[in-house]
Amino acid sequence: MLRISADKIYQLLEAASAAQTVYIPADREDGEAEFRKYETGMQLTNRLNTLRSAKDFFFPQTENLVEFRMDGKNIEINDIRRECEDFVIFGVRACDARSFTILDKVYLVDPVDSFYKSRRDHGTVVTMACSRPAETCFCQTFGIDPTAPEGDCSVWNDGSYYYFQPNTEKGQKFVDSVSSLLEDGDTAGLDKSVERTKEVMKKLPLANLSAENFGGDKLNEYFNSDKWAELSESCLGCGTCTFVCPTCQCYDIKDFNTGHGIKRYRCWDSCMYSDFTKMAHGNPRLTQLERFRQRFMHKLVYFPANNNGEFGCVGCGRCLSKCPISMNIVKVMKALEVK
Amino acid sequence: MQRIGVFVCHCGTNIAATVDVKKVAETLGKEPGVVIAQDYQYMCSESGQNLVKDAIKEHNLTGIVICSCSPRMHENTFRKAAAAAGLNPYLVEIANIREQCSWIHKDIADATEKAVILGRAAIAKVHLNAPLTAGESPVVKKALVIGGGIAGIQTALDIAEAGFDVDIVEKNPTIGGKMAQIDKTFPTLDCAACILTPKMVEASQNERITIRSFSEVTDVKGFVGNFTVTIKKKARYVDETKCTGCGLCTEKCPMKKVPNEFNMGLDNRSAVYIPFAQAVPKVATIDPNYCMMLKTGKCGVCSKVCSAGAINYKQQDELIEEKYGAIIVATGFNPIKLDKYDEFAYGQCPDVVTSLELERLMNAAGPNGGTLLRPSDKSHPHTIVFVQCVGSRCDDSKGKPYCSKICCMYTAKHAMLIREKYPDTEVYVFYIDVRTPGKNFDEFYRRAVEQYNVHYIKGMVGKVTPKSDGKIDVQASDLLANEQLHIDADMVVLAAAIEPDKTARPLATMLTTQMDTNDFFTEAHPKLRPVESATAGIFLSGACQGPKDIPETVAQASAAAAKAIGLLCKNSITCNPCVAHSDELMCNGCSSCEKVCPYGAITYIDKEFRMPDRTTKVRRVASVNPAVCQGCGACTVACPSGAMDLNGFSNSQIMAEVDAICK
Amino acid sequence: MQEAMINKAKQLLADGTVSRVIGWKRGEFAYDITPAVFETAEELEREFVFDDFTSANVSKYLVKESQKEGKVLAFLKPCDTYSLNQLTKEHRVDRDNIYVVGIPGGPKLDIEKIKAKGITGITGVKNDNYTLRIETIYGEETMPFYEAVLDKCASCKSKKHVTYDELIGEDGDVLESNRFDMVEKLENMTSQERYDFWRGELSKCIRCNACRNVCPACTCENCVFDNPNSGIDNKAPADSFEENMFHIIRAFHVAGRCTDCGECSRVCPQHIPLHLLNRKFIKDINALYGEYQAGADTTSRAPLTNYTADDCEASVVHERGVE
Amino acid sequence: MQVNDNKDFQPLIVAFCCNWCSYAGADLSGTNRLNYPANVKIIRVPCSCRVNPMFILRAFQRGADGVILCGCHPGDCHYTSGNYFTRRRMTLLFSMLDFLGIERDRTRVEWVSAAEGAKFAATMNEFTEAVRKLGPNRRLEDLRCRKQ
Amino acid sequence: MNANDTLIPHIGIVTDIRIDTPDVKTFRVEAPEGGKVFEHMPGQCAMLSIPGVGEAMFSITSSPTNKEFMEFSIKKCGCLTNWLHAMDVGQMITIRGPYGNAFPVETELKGKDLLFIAGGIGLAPLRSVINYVRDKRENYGSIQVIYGSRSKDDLVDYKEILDEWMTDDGVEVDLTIDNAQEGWDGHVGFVPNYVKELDPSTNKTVLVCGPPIMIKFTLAGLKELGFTETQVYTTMELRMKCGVGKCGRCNIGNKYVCKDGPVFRFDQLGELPDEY
Repeated sequence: MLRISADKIYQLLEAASAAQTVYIPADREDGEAEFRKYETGMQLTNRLNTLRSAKDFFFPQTENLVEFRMDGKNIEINDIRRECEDFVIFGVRACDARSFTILDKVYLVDPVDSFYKSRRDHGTVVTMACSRPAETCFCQTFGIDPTAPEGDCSVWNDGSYYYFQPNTEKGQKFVDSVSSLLEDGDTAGLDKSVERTKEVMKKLPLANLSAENFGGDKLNEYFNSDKWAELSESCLGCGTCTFVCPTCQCYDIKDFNTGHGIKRYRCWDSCMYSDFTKMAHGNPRLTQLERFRQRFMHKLVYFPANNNGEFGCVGCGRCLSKCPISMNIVKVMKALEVK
Repeated sequence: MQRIGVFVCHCGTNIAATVDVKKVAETLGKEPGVVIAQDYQYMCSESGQNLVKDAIKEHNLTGIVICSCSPRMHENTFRKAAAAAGLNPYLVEIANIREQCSWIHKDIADATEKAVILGRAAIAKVHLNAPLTAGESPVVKKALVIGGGIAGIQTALDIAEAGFDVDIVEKNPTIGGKMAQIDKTFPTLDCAACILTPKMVEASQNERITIRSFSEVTDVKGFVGNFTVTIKKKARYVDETKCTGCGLCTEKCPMKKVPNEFNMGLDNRSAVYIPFAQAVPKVATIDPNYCMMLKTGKCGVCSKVCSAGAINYKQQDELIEEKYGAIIVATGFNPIKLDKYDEFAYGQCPDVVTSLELERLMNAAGPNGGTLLRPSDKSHPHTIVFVQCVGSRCDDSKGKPYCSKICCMYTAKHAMLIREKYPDTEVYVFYIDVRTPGKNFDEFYRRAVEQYNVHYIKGMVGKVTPKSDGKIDVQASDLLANEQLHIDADMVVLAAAIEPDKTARPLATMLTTQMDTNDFFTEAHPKLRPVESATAGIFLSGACQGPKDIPETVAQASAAAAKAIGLLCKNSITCNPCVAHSDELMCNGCSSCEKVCPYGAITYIDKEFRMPDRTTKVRRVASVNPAVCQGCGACTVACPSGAMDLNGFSNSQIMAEVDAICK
Repeated sequence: MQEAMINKAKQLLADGTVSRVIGWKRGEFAYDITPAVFETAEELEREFVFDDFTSANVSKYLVKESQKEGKVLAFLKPCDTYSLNQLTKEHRVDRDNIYVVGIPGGPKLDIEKIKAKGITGITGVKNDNYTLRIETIYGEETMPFYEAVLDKCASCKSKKHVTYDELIGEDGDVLESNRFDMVEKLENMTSQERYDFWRGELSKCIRCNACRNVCPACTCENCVFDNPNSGIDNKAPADSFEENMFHIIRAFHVAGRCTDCGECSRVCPQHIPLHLLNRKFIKDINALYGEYQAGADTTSRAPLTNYTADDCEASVVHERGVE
Repeated sequence: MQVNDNKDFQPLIVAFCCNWCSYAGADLSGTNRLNYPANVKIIRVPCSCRVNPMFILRAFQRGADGVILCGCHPGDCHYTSGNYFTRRRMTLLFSMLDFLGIERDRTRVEWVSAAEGAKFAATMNEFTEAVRKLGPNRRLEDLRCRKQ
Repeated sequence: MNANDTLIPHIGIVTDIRIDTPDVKTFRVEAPEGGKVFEHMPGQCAMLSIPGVGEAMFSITSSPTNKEFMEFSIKKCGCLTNWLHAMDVGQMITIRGPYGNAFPVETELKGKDLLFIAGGIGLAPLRSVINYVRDKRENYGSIQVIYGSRSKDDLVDYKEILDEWMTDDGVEVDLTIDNAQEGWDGHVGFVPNYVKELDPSTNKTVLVCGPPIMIKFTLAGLKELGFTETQVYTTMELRMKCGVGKCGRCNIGNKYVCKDGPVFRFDQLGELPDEY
């Protein structure tokens, strides 16, 4: 397999960033990791994953859709869409890589969301296999193998070498752009490392969490479960889980009057918010119970119902660490599960 | 979408010389919602107003913007014009392009641009204006005067004179207040009783005045024009309607050792008593703290001697509820307690007295029948020392920070009266400075010094020590001579500071009026509205607002009456519609708004809400009384949820103006 | 302590004093504790927990809980009692419907600080005489207890319970804390430095509203930021201005009402030191209008609904600190 | 501090004036023909205590370079106590803006009575000058609102 | 970049405004170059907006057979609708769509006897179907319209009902108002009761639209008369933003009203969770 000695990885990133913008997971001042534009001297993080998911690259928290100019009774529409430039996200974990295919099932189905598509078309996802999973990890529950991440190009690090395996044309293009630095080599070290990781995964506290009893076929049973009241009673109704979640994809469309025109933009929204479904004449989801239920029903039941059984969760564990009151999908699954 | 008319005034050349008014009209005409924009020579003239009225009708306008002089000048003019044309007057906004534009800028381009922007801001605001209707609330044609001293009596007489019913609530058995206790008045030295008691009689005989003596206000609800007041009529154990005031019971009462408050405790009265001979109402009162019958059930002498059968030992306190349109506070003052002033030996030595006690000692109806004798041994005092500013103008916590205002003059009066009557008595007055700013005041003071040879010494009395020989050693400093003095005095008179009556503060809470830190009622405006409280319908009479002498008190009493009459004359009050209102659905009931409201216009109610899921929930929410709210908007900012907003100056209106200006 | 609390709760449930108990419920791991309502002795036995991670302030839940039928037992740490008092003062809770058992306060632990040491795969955390023994799937790690203490506990202002119906253990005192040190440090920076500091922090904001939704002072029926008619509603920080505005207005709305419970910073997923904004207001209020601790009582007038005629002028801002 | 003193920069100033004192004071400075820059725009409010911090932030968002609040002198408030609340609120708000690194000279509270036309004009001149020296408001603006 | 994105709207010009009732107006919208902005099927919706004011989903009330313009009957009930009600002819608006499914006029409804039941503004989405089937009369069986409102003045499209539908041979129109009123000699009473009184044949396929409470009682009444849920269609309204099932707020269970609806048959609706 193509590989590069671990001490040369920054040469590779340097070379890649000469051709297009490269984002890598790097440490920020408070010790958390986030994707940052690679610049010379920047270090890859040692943290397992970034605090926020990588979905921003394709579905940013806010983006302008269209602009209007109002003049008396006339309206002028200004299509401000511009083709996105090529970029690479390096070091995406298996869970986040899977989240992109989940988002694709929303944004790339007819009618295609051109804003999302443009970014997706121009972004190359270079993934990185995990070697030190955390206690909050449960990607296995959704059939994700963290030692074999998807993406345009998969990368492994066994401590000595980084191994590269392009999976798509874009991935191949990325590998080609740094091919002069790569050499063909054996994978003995890698195999051992993957083996080790697989052993660790068996020991993870959530290793045995199963989603097999969830899915579209028990829709009303789960919807009407009497567990929701207790599960949702301490939910604050904030959007933390939604906003750190790699698969949450709801948005709101708003107009901003700049004084000389109207900018129509969309921004992330959360089904946990009390005004999410509020209408002039009422709200079908009046209490936090309904809103809380919606979020988990969507991930565990509605999404699979509409997408051949695929779940709307990738087990990245972000909501497990970030929820202010430590309520999360794992607790919900365990409490709710009907065998 | 509104239909807005814009009218740009030239104001002759006042505006047109520096602002290109045609261009302003033309530019504003293109703003969204503007259907007509015109300019005119004098918009405020009759023809100008007609132009506006015609445009309102012709274009079916929903709002108008006048670009002209300051709204302080002609806002009302144009509001009336709009109303005449059938447009709600509160759908008018003024862009001030004269005082705040053409008059201060010289460059035509700058001024024109600014005029356009000011016009835009007004248009942005008028887009959000809502029609407002001034509410009306009826006025109960009756006033309540709290306090029956000279201030209360004067106010009541004036109001009654104007033809309105008025009640006086007095906590003591008789009206008259402090003035009834005073011997002579300065600077004329006429007898206080001679001028006061006729007024008391007049009040009692006026059929529009009801005197509720021996009564207290216990609760006030409502608002301007419509107060509901609960009055506690304390049991006096004597049927007022039957008692003839003959005084037989007071003579026969076996319990004679009750300190007589009217004479400042300098002598005694009986348990059943009439405070003084000219009391109004002249009705006996039984003091339950001393009456043997009420305390032990044994006696009943008064009942036996009363031929009118007026004594009723079973009488109970009675609560009376009355409605009033206006309330006048006349709770007056008291001298402060001097227990903190050990250095003056008050309380240790009976010959150290306060000025008010001296009044009684010198009064013909006083304990000594008008002869000034030392309280201790009833001897004639030969040396008397007056100490000024006892507790006044203090910077420590013992006294009051303010000047009590009347002491300089009454001390001069006392000194003069003593020297007049007892020329062998030496009188010393220790003062910080002598304040005599009043008609004939300084002349009066000078007479005391020059004609009556009263020894005025600028300086402080350090210590007053009773001596074993019955004399009193007064240690003082003479600041002008810069020397220490010792005076062997027979009597010392302390000019105690005066303070508002203790009943004032709880009353202020009931009335939701403001008080300063000294418990004087705060007037609505210190210069321009000195006899009104900030709370509509509550007026201030006399010393409850600040230290005052009698003529000032009477003047303020009449002024308060005039203000009250002005209110009572109206059948109803037109309320300013630009008042705060609370969106009950958003209100948290947190009380922030209530705390910043200077008028007590905000109350809380527990309101039942129908929730969207068809359950009901009772929540505490704020409710603004539009008759009381004056529309300052303090509450709107105190409210964290944004539930409170102000008509005519709403959050969205002001923000729209900001946006338009910053565009 | 946990045992004593469970027993107390069971006793109060059994004798009918209360019908519900609000406390904390154990989670999947050693640290993921959720506030919860318990109604039976069995539930308490099974799930009630009180340990180094039970840091959540449960007083805000009492807004809803105290409106329900029957009395609720709330276990409150000293800092939580300040929040409850403030809520009582603002008529947001029905205090008569709450039975408060005061329990000792922290210091509580911050799992993020443990994780920041690179410790992962955590399966257990034990306090062994102020050394933390952290079991992980990668072996045991240790770290000093005080290095993992929550920031809000490290600058604890008071160990005193300002309201309670009953105490378990001794009551403490108001402490001399160092809580204004960081505010002061910022005040001594230049304006540009402060601007850069806050831009760095506030630009991290994802507007998840966790700070607002956890805040016991933020109990509005309808928050201005959710109200389309307020003119400042927004769901995402679409511009740096909106990041600033949200936090300025929020801090202003809780000024004089914030008890400095520190929950805002604890829950911020982006680790923005939001408590500094509130503390700045508290520090200013103390310095300019006299010491004031929100929640210390239920009757005092809040500094922003009060005044004196000789308050300082706004220009005082120009006269202080570094330009 | 930049040496460049922004000579050509004309700052936009929003002035909130209470109806009873300062708005009348502004009128008086007009009556007396006392000049101040045309970029000062006045918004009339019933009392300075009507001014919500939201309005001030809004002005900066929309492109104002300075915001000044004018009200009756303490003790002279038409509504008795409004400006006392204003004073506390604005002191704290301005302190917070300063704390966030917003230039402190961009905000001000000034008490101007109805008789102080000259003071009004002088205050506006002085304030405009102070803001002009700071240059355009960049720290508290909304880029979306910047004029292209 | 893709040529089009459904989130980017088109311009429409309001060419006519008709006042239907005190709070309902019908707006005629054409493309700036004339003609319709886009084609649609009966029951489909469009997103109308005044930028800066708001954007909302409205049923297209004109029939697809109308080739010149689209119509929207809009009740005044909020910020945007207030604005729309205040505008004049010639005003531009933005419009995007069509969104949602349609009544199955070309499939299941074909050849059927049709019963339309509407209450108040609920007539708006049905009007499109009614006029469609009137225009393609040969494809359908009998047509009956039961329509009720609070009062005579609240009957939407009253003029069209009187002038066109009632004069149309194959259409039976039964009107009712809630309370008796001067100048009204027709039926008085609530729609659900009127339906029961009229006792329509159970072989009809029913399309019902109106306030939720009316729908609830009408459905119950129909069941009493022997209708089954599979015979009854309705159209839903929930909070919508994107119109294409992506923004995530208008779902009932796994169905998005904007994409999988707004037209549902009651048996389909019954399978979904009770959250609407």
